Amino acid sequence: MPYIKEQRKETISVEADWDVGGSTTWKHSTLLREYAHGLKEKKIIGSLCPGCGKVIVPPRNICGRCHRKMDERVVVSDIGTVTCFVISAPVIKGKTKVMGMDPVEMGLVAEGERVISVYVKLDGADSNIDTELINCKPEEVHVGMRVKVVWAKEPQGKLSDLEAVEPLKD
Amino acid sequence: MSSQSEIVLTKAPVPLVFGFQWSVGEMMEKFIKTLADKKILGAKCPQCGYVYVPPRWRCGKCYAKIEEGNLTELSGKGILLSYTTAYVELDGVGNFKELSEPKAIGAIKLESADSTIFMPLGEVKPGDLKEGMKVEVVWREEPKGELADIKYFRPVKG
Amino acid sequence: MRNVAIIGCGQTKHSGRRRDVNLAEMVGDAVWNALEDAQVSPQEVDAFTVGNMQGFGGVAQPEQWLGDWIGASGKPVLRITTGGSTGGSVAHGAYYAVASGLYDIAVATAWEKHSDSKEPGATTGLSHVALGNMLNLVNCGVGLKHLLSMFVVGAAAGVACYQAMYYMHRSGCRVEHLDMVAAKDRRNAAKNKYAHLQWPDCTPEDIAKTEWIAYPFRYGHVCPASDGASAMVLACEDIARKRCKKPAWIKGLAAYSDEENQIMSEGAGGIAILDASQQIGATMSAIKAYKMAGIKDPQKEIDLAEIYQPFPSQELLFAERLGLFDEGKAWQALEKGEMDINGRMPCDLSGGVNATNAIGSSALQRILECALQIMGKAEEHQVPKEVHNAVAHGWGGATNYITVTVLGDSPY
Amino acid sequence: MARRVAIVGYAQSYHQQDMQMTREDMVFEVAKGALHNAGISREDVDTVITASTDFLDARTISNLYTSMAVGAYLKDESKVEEDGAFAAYYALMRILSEVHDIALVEAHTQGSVVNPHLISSYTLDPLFDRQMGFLNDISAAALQARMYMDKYDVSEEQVARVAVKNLVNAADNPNAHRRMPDVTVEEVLNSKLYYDPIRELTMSPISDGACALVLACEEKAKEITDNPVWIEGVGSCQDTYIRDRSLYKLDSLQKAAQDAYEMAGVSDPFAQIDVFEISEKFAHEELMIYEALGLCREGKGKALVEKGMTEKDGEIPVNPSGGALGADPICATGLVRIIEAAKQIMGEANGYQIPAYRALAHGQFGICAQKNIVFILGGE
Repeated sequence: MPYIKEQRKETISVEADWDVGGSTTWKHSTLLREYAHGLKEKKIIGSLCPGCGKVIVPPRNICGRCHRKMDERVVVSDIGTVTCFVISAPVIKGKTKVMGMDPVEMGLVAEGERVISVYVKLDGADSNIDTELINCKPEEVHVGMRVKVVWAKEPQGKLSDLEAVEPLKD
Repeated sequence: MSSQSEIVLTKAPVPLVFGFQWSVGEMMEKFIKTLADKKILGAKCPQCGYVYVPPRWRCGKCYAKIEEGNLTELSGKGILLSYTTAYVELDGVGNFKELSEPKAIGAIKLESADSTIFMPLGEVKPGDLKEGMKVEVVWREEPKGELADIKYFRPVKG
Repeated sequence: MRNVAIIGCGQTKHSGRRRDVNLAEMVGDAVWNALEDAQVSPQEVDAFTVGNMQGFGGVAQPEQWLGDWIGASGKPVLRITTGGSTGGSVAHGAYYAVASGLYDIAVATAWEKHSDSKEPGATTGLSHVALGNMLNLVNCGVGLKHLLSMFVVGAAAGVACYQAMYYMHRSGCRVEHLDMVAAKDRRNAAKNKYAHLQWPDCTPEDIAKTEWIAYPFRYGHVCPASDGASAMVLACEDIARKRCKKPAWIKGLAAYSDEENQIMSEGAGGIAILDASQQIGATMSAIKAYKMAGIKDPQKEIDLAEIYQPFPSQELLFAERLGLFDEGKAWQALEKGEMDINGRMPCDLSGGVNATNAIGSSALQRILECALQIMGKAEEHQVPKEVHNAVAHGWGGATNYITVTVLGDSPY
Repeated sequence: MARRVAIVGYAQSYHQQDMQMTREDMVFEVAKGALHNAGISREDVDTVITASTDFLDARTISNLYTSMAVGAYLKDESKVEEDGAFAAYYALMRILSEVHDIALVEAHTQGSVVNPHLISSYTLDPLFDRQMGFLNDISAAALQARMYMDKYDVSEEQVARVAVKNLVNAADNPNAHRRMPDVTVEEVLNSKLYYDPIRELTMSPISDGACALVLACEEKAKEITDNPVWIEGVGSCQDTYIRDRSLYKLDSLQKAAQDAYEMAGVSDPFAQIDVFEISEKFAHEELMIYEALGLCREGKGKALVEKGMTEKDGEIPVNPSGGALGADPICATGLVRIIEAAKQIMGEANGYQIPAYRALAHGQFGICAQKNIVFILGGE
């Protein structure tokens, strides 16, 4: 691209590492684990704010609007509506890299496939989950599309139990 | 403030290390490269006369601009302003490691410089360290123009 | 209430690699340029506000080391950081320092030096934002495929992709409009000697030739990671009137945060209650800032805007949120050339963040650019009309932090 | 000051070594607690200023995921990336400017997330001092301590007595982390040596903790409480980087204190201030702080300790709460000092109350206390 190029002297560098992984212990709540465990029974757990009645999936701890704890749990539907979608460029072996990994080589995506990432508002929830839309052509996805969760064959209580969503057939 | 929820401790399952490479700028580049000749450069403020080690182009005291011509060669000798003996060392992930051999660290003012530099001390027992002691630089055997060329400082004999 | 004005501006040339200087020298350059522009001696400065994103450059609390380089030793120094909006927050800090009556002259400076990180672009800092959350996801058995879909679409663009889709769905704006914005900003940047991505005759067709990242973004749409610093001198009314022929007055400001559109919360819990293009925080900030500035109809009273737009969709979206165009109509105004230098509401004449993104400094630069236009010092990209009022915008966090600043050629 | 501003509510956590609580919950509880203490709701708040750092929180944009917890949703919000006392200072400026009337200030650090001493080494000049590899806040403090002690002939016992005073005081403060009612000088001198002369008990502990404060302008303060604590003066100053400053004294604190005294009309701090809450990250620093605050002449800090003048029942009590040696949740430490000083004036320091009409609170940040801030607080 014909950007204006500039030439500049470069001085030497000195270096140091920042070992984030080794030096840090993050403290998290057990909420996400609770949510993942629910998936084993094909239950999608959300937290209910006793103040405004909003349901958040996956559950979170605090409702900022009401400034109170969301201690109540509810189960929401595995059917929902696409509120937003993003379609990737075709995934090409040797070209598309995710954290150094090649998704085609790993057998996660077919050569040339366009991954559709969607925001889905599950029925009964007020927030969106982000997941992948499968069994759908990129041309066919639209906002307002009704979709259903695709469950893992043998749910294990992991986040991966909620594999993706697919168009809901009536 | 009493309710304490259960928590999960999260550690990285794989190494996660970010690297940094800070460009040093022209004054500092000169300083580092000149170490190869076993020389320590300072920068003398043309206005207030304060001598910075390592050198820099702007005086933090009187704000005058310091030019390359204000670089001045220092003797590599200085006096010990303060010292400490380290019994522990922090590793790269924040654990204090006990040192089998305590290490001495000094705060040193080089001759005709005003900045204090912080340097390892060698060839001296911790008990023999004294404020005001004369110290001198000990160079790495084959200096390459890196900061590591300064091996440590030791007391001046005699 | 004490009136506060910007009386001097300074910045460095921005580029992908400022390896000729070290961090302290780079920030020093910007501050000294600002002091010189304001004709204020460093001894006269009462207080400093500073900021950058420390994870990006790997130096914690860098002002403690480089304070001497900017004339800040022996002075109050306040470090303020809020992610992408850091620069705006730093400028607001300097405003409050003077408006409080505690200080008469304050310097605000913000910077980023991306090339000091070994990882490309802003990878280190950006990944550190949600690293703990990502690891929590991994520990709870997130599928590789799911991570992949997040990254394949997200890559550099992340949540902005979704935000753009929401906005486009709502307003009817199309990808060709994003091409037009990007081309305009790169052309504008070519007239701004401090900008990074400068492309003098860039056309929307040129942008359309670049590859897709993920629909609706192409590589030609995305901001660079820049090295650079910017600084401003703020002063109380007495001093501003004495020292500066045409000070740029800060008439209104606000920084309301809206977390309900965040995509993730602590520990990777969900939020995304609202779509990321709603930006209630921006609407509220604009309303408050205009009210403080006595502006009733921004479409009529504002002469130009500097909008924080790492991605072109954001220029359109936030222009609407700032009340500069009717809801959903910014792209039509763009088509008519209203956002160009000769248009009704010139936007990002500097090229904006889309052309220059030294993250910490980006939101401060928006205010600085508005000030330059009011002071008539924008040189080649000076708008050919009188600027009475201008609005500057900053955006950060995970779509939640906003800074809005209204500037004018008179304090009233 | 253009307006009078008062402290009208506060809350702090039980600071401890490894709090079994997420950062979010910890922040939520103190924010909620401070609002409750003031008897106001989130809706009454105009602006929210928090204090935390990206490195210490191990999250870039450290405030990002705590904005909701602190109650900043749709509020004019900002974050100060240093000690919480600076957040209070920023909130004060915001109220003085007349743009805002009520501010919520929050500060936190969980030292258990990442060793703050490691992070301190990241604050060094990356081109030189950080490359040397041995300098951090403790080793630098050791060099400072040695220089100060040699120059003014201060003994290790005298420094240990400072630690004993604060650790014993901390025992009366339920919020403190290191509470040692029976600690002795011998015990301090026998505690683990890190960098000579800095020992485990002469440096602050690594704590998890948070605190929050509500500030209000005069008219609002009078509506909210009958017992406001007024901010009478404030001063802040950053010293030169460690290479180019005098390590044996705290010039920047001296300047900050002078500014604060001048604003509050204090000409003789010894006589006019009843209690001091200071952030001494190391025991020797407390002596240096006495001197910089003008409580004694340079080098005479040891005499105040020798004579027991800074004990709880002394003429100028310093750190009846136990100070930073009692608990050091980095970013919260200075703000906790403001809270503790305010508690003394409000008469709410149960178990360690001192009759006080005017108090001084001090916060610091950076290696060898490079940055300092002083607040003078007073009752009606």
